[in-house]
Amino acid sequence: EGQLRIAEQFGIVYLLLNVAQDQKLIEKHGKSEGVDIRVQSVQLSGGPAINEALLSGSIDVAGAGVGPLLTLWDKTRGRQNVRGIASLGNFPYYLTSSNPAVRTIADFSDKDRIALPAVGVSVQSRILQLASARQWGDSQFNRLDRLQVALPHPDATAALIKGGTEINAHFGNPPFQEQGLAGNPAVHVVLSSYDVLGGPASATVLYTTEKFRKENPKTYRAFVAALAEAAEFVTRHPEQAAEIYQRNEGSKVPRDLLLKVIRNPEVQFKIAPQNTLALAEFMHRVGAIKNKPTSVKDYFFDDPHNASGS
Amino acid sequence: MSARPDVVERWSGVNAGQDEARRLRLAGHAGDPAEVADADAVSGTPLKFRVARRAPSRPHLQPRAVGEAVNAVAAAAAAVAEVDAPPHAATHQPRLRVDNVSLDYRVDRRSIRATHQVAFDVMPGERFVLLGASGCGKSSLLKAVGGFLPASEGRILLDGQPISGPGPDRMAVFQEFDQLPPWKTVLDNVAFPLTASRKLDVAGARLHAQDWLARVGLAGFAGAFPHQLSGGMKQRVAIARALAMSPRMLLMDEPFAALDALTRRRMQEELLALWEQERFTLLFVTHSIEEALHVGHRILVLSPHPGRVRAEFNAQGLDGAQRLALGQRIEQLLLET
Amino acid sequence: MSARPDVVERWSGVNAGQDEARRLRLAGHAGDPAEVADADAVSGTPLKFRVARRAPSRPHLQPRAVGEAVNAVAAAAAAVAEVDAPPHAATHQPRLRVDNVSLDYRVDRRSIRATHQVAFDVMPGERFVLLGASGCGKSSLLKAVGGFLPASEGRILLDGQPISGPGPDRMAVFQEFDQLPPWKTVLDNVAFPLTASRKLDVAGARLHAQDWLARVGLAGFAGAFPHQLSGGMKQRVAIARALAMSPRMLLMDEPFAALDALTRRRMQEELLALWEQERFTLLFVTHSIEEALHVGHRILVLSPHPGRVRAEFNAQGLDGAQRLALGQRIEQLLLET
Amino acid sequence: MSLMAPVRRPDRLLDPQPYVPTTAQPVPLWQRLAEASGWRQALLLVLLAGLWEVAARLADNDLLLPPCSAAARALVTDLASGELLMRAGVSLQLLLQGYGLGVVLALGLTALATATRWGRDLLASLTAMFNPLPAIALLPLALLWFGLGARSLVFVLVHAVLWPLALAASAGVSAVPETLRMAGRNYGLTGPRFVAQILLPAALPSILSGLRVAWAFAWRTLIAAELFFGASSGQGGLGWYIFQNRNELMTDHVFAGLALVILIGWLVERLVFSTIERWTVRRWGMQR
Amino acid sequence: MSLMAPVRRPDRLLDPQPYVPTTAQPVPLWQRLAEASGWRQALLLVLLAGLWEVAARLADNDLLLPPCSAAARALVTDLASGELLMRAGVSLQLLLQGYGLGVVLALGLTALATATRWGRDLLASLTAMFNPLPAIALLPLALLWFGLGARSLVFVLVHAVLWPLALAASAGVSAVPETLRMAGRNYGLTGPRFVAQILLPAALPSILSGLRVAWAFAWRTLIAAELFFGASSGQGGLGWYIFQNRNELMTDHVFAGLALVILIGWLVERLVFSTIERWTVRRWGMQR
Ligand SMILES: Nc1ncnc2c1ncn2[C@@H]1O[C@H](COP(=O)(O)OP(=O)(O)OP(=O)(O)O)[C@@H](O)[C@H]1O
Ligand SMILES: Nc1ncnc2c1ncn2[C@@H]1O[C@H](COP(=O)(O)OP(=O)(O)OP(=O)(O)O)[C@@H](O)[C@H]1O
Ligand SMILES: [Mg+2]
Ligand SMILES: [Mg+2]
Repeated sequence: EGQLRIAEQFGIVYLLLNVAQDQKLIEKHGKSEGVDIRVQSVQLSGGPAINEALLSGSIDVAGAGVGPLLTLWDKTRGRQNVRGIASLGNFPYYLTSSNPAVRTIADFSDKDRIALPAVGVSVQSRILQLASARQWGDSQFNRLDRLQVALPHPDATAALIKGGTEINAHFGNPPFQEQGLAGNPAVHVVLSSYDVLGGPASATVLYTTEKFRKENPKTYRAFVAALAEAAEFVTRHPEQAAEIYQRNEGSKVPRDLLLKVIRNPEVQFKIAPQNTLALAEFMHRVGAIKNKPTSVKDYFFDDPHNASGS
Repeated sequence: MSARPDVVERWSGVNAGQDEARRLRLAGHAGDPAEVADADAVSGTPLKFRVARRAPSRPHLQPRAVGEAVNAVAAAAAAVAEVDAPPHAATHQPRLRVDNVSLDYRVDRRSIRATHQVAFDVMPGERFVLLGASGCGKSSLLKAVGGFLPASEGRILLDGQPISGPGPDRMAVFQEFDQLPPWKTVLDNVAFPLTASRKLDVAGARLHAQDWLARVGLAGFAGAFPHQLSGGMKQRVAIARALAMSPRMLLMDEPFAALDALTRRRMQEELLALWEQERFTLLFVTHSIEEALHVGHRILVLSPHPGRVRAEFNAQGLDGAQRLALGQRIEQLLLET
Repeated sequence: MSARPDVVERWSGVNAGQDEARRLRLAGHAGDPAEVADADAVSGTPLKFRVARRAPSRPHLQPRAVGEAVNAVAAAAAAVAEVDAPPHAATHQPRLRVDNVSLDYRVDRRSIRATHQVAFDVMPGERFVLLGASGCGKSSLLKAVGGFLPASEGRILLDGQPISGPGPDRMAVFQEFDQLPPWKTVLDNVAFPLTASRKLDVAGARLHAQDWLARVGLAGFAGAFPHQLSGGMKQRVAIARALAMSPRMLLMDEPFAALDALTRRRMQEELLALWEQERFTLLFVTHSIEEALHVGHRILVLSPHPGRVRAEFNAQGLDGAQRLALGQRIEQLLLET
Repeated sequence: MSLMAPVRRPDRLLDPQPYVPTTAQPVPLWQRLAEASGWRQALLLVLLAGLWEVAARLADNDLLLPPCSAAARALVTDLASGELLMRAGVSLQLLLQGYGLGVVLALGLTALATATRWGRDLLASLTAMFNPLPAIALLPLALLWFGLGARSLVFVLVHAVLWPLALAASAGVSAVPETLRMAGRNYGLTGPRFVAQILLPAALPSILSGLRVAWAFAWRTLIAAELFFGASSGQGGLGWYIFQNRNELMTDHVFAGLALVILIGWLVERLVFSTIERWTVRRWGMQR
Repeated sequence: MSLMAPVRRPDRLLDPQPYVPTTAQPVPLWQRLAEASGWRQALLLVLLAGLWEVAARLADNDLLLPPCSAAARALVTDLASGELLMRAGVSLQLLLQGYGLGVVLALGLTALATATRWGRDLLASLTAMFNPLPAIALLPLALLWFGLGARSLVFVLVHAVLWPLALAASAGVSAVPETLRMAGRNYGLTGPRFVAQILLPAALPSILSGLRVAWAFAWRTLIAAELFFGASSGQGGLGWYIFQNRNELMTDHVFAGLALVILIGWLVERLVFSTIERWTVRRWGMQR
């Protein structure tokens, strides 16, 4: 109680956390709960590193994609019982291509290469598999795997904008996809995660162990409240949010681009998880997770703010 | 074992010892002048630097010298006692006993014998020379006595105790040129064993080392590193290093082989002079019969590979003719096989 | 330059040469028996293994031997021409001319002089000995002639041409024991330069090397690696390696220093026998005056560090008394400074 | 003092002890066994496995550090299914290519460095500058020059192998004793022949240790780099296997993959490097 | 044949040439300059920068490979703003800790390996097994034992430094000539004193090359590991700087960071390793 160590990854999808910290929202809500909360945050790279940090007890709250949450939930069920706290908002993931011949995923040929963070296991890859399963049937869900290339977002974006390599498609995330689209007029959207998941969907989530939640109920509550306030803040003051992001991260990303991402009508800042079950069920179907999730409450904590989740 | 003594005097005992002693005292530190004269038949020129060498008083050695004096008194007392005792009582305990020692080297899966059942005794204060053909195992024997090479058969006893590894009581001069740590200057090379074996403190060791470097004619090279020296100079540093330690036992493996005649003679004189002072026991390998006769009290002749004892001769107190005869005798033996 | 000849016969010329030749022919390959007798005063025992050594016919050397014969004929023709010409015409062009050479080593920021303006000539087929105190720069001179050390002053000419780096025409035996590549067996060590310099093919080189190993008494160690040899054995391998090449010029730096008297004499005889066959030019460093007189046609005496020329003596065709006198003369010179 | 002069003893003359060299005096088996390091190393291996098991059980966090037994089970399963073998095969093949190329380049660079002063400075600068560069720095270059796939991996591997080996080899070459150099020059060897026949064999102890380090770093780099380049069309190697299982939190399989890396490392050490060492530098007395 | 016997020449006896050792005969300045490797290396550095510029302009892809000039500009900007210096300071501090600890452990392990047969086998097995392990393998252990933050980084750094240095040092120690060992033993040195006063100095050429390799690998590992162990509250080092700029596609800043790594590497080589080498092994004639 009174200590909160948060691990996040890099990027604008963690904007809510940035705002909550910058505005000292967590400390504020802690006071009203009657605890002095010391917030520490670390930036790590990659879902696995974050999961390991959480499992080793080095951090209390982890921020990562829905994919790592589902994996961790599945593996720790009956043990640490890791579940989600809240969503950090809905962001669309775009599959973009610079090959004019590619309009839908059915147009990919053997000459195309799709860059994404990790072949087969990343969220982007799962979404692409889900789309493939819809297109060609469940048995062919990994039909496009052989075109996939694991490449960090920055390198993939650079390759897409400037050409010169075999990579001509990228399943990215904000703000890389926006940069890609802005950097090269030939780049266009082939697939959006929202199309596949059935509407606006949570991209990144926060999660923790059952133990932490049980032992630190006040801190937990204060944290959730702070997130809710941050979401409200961002929706109301996008410019200020962008400023906070730039200041906090020491980011040199142009303000306009940030604002474009924040103001994107497809982007919504709300802490209730949305449209995650489709992905969860799919992952179970293809055997990536063993436990079958029946509702979002399985892998999110049963909190009021999650009640409306899907 | 067909031992046949070829010199009449067997146990010349105390009287002979006293004669010898008087002779030595007369000759002073320089050893027997007659000896020098006939060993270096070609020239009897007095060696210049002996005079110079005596000058430094070496005050830093005083504490030890006092101890030495006490020892000397004790030794004298023992010697007085000795007069009554049967002579062999005093000489019974050899400093070094090499007892049927065989030395083997492992090569791949076989083993190669370097020496085969070699036996000899070295008495305290004796200068003992090993002679033999190249490759007969002289260096191996020396290394075994130094504690570097285990005997595969037989025992090596030092004062009756089996040797248990190397130690600064048996300083060695090796045959190879690379025996000087290249990262120490010439001076430090000589001083290091003195400090390493805790004989002297650093300052004392350096003073003492400087003195010894002057004695081997390398005073001007104290600051040089070994790789800047010629072969003979390296060997002289090794000699200085060993002599500076004044060990109870000194092992020297062809120490003067790389030296020109003059330097060699100087080194021999230094060695003998130090022996006069310290009466250490010396095990000395050489391939020069002349040198063996000059340096040695006793000479052990080994037969070629693998080395076995061929003969052992007394070489002290011989006159010129006897010496010549012994030299020829040894040469004959070496040629034999 | 106060050159004063100490032997009456100056340019004894062709006649003297012929006398010398007859004398040598009489003595056979063994060199002058008288020479052997007084050099090794103590024993005139015939050396056993010379008889054995002549046995192998060395067929693999035939092609070269034919070429040699042709050369010999040409040489003979030249020699006939020489009879009429003034003697200095034939001897005017030295094989090696060391022309006021100074050698310096760089140490830190200073440079240290090893030899200072040394000048001498070595005629074709001459056996030239360098004598001097330890550290006077003999090895440095040899290395300079070998092309390993640049002269900081003066020139070194080989057949009138400045030397341009090392080469197999000047095979060297170094003073150090670590001159044998440790990754080659003894046999390969001897055979390698023969193939490396493309003198023989691999099979021929091995046969020839085997022959030479037998001559230095190491036939049984052909398969051993250098680290398994004693110091003297290593030096013998180096000697075999150099002699097997029968180079036009041979540089030897105290090659026999690590050998016992008997082995040393054998090696000397091998060297002289090979010289009789091949008439190479020999530059030989030793610190034994006796060896210098035995091996050398001419002897150069260097003064101590840094080495400068002190004297140069003729040493061929001396009778016993002259030889003794020269030896004493040289000794005197060496003691002088 | 004078009384301490040694007493004269009688001469003796012996017929030398007869010695018949017993032709093959093989070292007894037990002694050879006692000296063979294989069983001692195997024992240490088992001991380490035991330590792992204990540490894991104490930590009791099998998603983070599974016990050795779990990893062993996973290892056996995946070995039996052939997956691990296939993946190890893919990795090894790449590894050998990159390693081979790296070794050739390193020795070439070393040869250059021994030949000229400029070469020496070039090697010194290049290693000082490029050796500390992490693989990320190379990623864009590899993408641009070699594209995706094996060639980029080989490029990254060469980077891992080249510098440490070149450093070790050139240090070894600089430490070759002067006398040996002179002997080689004396044979008339120059240029590449001199390097190949004198300097490299004489520097072999250093080169061997460089080869060992380079081998290890090639593995490290490969496993890290396969994430980026390895896995188009399911052909990933061990690195891919480890990465994928890590992503799916199949920690026992991750450790099975790592254990295979360890095993391969140990086998290569025993079968290749130790053997080379025994047959060369040890046999030649250049190393104990 | 016999006519080829050399003709007798007259003897000569000279008063030796007087030689007065000109006390300090300093080597001329231009010669010292010509031999100093500094300017040659600097020239090579400039040349490499030129090559980079050309390659970048040819590739014309400033997001993947910006030209040298752009990186230089970014470098100057960020150096001036103090950011790079701060980050480099953070990294260097960690690096030195890990490096120091690794060196101590490596030398200790080497000493152990020289002392006993078990120690030797232990070192051989440990290096063969752990050296190829990528840092991922250590992450869980580091997390379990040390948590997030500097201590884990130091642990990973030690892993990077320990094995290559131990390998190089023990190879160097095994190659110490027998005679030198005997000389040391003869002084009565045993155990740690023998190792410290004889074996380590004698193995210094190998150890130095091991130190160089270890230094480079420490850098590589640090920059890669900073991503895993992250930056708390903006306190990341150079690795984090590179990662962040890469994420924002500020490729020129990425290369500015890498250039700083290169520069530091080169400076350390010139100021530390070269100097040590010149003052020890070169001066002692153990290395040319
Ligand atoms: N390290 C070794 N490994 C194998 N055999 C060795 C080793 N050292 C010496 N030998 C062998 O042991 C025998 C004796 O060698 P040792 O060095 O003792 O001879 P030595 O009498 O000193 O000869 P020299 O007068 O030539 O120095 C030789 O036959 C040699 O081959
Ligand atoms: N590598 C070197 N660096 C610096 N000085 C050296 C080097 N080698 C030799 N010297 C110096 O040059 C001088 C001559 O050495 P050199 O080896 O030629 O002597 P040498 O006549 O062969 O002596 P020795 O008979 O002892 O072998 C010595 O004073 C020595 O200190
Ligand atoms: Mg010997
Ligand atoms: Mg010399």
